[in-house]
Amino acid sequence: MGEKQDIKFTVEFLGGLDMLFRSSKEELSMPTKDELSGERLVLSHLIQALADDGNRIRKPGTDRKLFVQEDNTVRPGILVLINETDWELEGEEKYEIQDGDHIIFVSTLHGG
Amino acid sequence: MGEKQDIKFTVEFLGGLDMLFRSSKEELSMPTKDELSGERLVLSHLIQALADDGNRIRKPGTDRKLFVQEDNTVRPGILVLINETDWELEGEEKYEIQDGDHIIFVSTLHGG
Amino acid sequence: PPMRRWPLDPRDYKRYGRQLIMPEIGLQGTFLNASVLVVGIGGLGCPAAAYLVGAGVGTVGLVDGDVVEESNLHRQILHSTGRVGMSKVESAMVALTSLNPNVKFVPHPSRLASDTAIATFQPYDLVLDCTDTPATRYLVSDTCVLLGKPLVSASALQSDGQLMVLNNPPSPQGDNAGGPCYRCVFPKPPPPESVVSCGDGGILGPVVGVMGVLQALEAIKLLTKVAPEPSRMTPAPADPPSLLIFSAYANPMFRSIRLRTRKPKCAACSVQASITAEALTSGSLDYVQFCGSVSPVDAL
Amino acid sequence: PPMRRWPLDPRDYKRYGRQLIMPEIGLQGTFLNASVLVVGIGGLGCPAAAYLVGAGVGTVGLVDGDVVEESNLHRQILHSTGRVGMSKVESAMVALTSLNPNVKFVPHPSRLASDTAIATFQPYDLVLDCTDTPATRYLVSDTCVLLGKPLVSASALQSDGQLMVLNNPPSPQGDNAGGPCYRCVFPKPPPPESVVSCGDGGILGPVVGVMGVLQALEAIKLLTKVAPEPSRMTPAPADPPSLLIFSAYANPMFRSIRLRTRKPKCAACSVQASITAEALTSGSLDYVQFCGSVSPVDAL
Ligand SMILES: [Zn+2]
Ligand SMILES: [Zn+2]
Repeated sequence: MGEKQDIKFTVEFLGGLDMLFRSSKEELSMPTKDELSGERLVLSHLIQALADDGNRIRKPGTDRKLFVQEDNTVRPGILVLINETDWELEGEEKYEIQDGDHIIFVSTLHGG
Repeated sequence: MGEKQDIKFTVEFLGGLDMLFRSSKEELSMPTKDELSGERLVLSHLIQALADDGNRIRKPGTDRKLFVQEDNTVRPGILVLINETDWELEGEEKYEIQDGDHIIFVSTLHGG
Repeated sequence: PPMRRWPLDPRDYKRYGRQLIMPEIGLQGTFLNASVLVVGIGGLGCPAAAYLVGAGVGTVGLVDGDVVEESNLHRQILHSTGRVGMSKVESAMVALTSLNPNVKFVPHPSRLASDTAIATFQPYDLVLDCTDTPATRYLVSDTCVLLGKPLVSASALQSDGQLMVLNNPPSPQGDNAGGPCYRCVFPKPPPPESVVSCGDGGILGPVVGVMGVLQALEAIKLLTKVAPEPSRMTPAPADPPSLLIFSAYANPMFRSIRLRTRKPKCAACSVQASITAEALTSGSLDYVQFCGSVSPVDAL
Repeated sequence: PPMRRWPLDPRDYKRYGRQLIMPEIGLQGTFLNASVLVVGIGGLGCPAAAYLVGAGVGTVGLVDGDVVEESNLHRQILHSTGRVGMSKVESAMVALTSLNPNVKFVPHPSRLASDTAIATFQPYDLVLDCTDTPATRYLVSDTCVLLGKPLVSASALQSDGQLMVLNNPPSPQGDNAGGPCYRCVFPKPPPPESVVSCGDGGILGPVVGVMGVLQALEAIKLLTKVAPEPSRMTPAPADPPSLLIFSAYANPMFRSIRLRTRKPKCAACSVQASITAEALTSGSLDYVQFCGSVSPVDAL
């Protein structure tokens, strides 16, 4: 439990989601284990952190409902991609984030 | 000197160079050290090997002059890319090939 | 069924010579026997149709219920200032006929509706989704799944674009060898307030243009389905499902994402599918209600 | 200098509204004050010019000495069956004027020559290389270096394409802050027997189409030069030099390659440059001889 090191990874927001965040690409650093639960850092922790915005990377005044649903899962129409792969192939919100990971949140587009 | 392991890497041929080779993408395995010189495997060794075709990945009957010049350097109009970077930024033919490298030979195109 | 013509006449060799000499295309001769339906003749559909017609696809169907507006012209390059007010299908046919009079055009100058979608799609080899609302995108995908047609789907907004080849191969419902459908990737529609149209959010012409041209390319790849190496002349297996993401101001501009396979519980393409041809044709599936709506003031 | 117009009239707001509301573009108003030269009105130049003209670039110059042939039409979508035999510049102007009559067109209906290149390029903000031979590509690049113009260079053959933004920023010869030129990347021309034209090697229409549309996009990015994030409204530094490689049948289709900087001994853009405006204008630089030639039978 003495383990305290942080995991560094990149988060990118595409397909209009960059409008919700401070910039379209962020280098993040988060503790290896979740403070509350003691669990290893997984994608659902990151999503909750982005929704609660403890990292202050959301733009002021933006609506969390454009990113997550009531239950803190990503809203329909957002794909999550882990190192250029659909997160469905990687365990979805249970995926354990690795040092150096590249995580993309991309909103589907409908225009034509 | 007892070191005998092989380096595995990918070589890709684009921009029409695929016409010279058995397929557009090859997984290669070469000794860490050059047999003759005892030098660590660098790009010039790979280029010479592709020109001499000890690996038999060139198509039968193709002209080595479409790939290398007399002095076994790549011909003008071919760019060499190491892991998505121009080889000029990586030491050119002196670059030491690493396990898992992705090396692209791409011929410049002129059509429009 | 579309008109069939064979063999080529000498003018065809002249017109299509530059693509006929390519190993990937040559085997197939030309695309004179192929038929493609383009749904939506806007920013995506204009360049997509131009390159399909240029390539000589034998029969091209065009679906759109809108008329040309001046605000379309910066990106909808088949239309023209003089044809503002004309139906988009008619306007596109003027430009396309002048490019290649040998193509047979089938005009569908009305909005795609659920009760006629099956009849509209039936005669074509494959479909391009060049539409602009979630409701129509679900309808297009469901119809392709029910009829077993591959679907080349693209979308664009502002400086971003996305491209997927769906239902490829177009195996029957419940067959896991088939490629995922739109519902596999997006089982639930996005909340209406998160949906931004090109009218509201803006769009750079070349961004949607690139996506449209890539749709034509994917269509041609599907129509040939031959491996790239001249030495392997047998039909290649379908590419694994992937999503191409384009972002004009990002670096790199293009990303290829490996996509999920068919979802075991997909409402459209699984053994448990609730979407049926009868439900579609009878109009009992309300796509507009499924996707919801929002007044423009509340939109993002 | 090209015509200048300001402020916008109401029709401009209507026509360009969809791009004006984008944060990246809005600041600049429109492109009415910009001027772009398109060299080569073939498979690359047709889509590139269409999207530049659609976007409302104020002045568009068109250079090409060829006439429209039927074998062009599968990929050169501005031309038409009825205009076979007309000069490509004239044919393109018919289509482009009908798309957007507000653009000022400058026709240059002859092949680019070294003694007139500087005078031809001088009035433009930037240049698109849509040509098809190595000799012309070196000439276009040298002229851009001498005049300090950024160059958007693309090429295509069979199922492959390449795109580079060169001489960006267009600093003077010898200034290392400038972006690399064509000679930095390709100091020596390829052996003539390795050079394959679209006529000899074939070309898929949408492949060259995608590259041409991307040229229009890079031109628009250069004309705006504003960072993507609306919060950062100051001009962004030039993107690091890169090469976009497209391969229709590869996976992924697009690769972005980090490219070298200016070469310390470049014949065109370094302190040691041997290419001068005088040499160019006097015709003492023989680009055709520099690149050599080969009879078609010996070609790859
Ligand atoms: Zn499905
Ligand atoms: Zn240079």
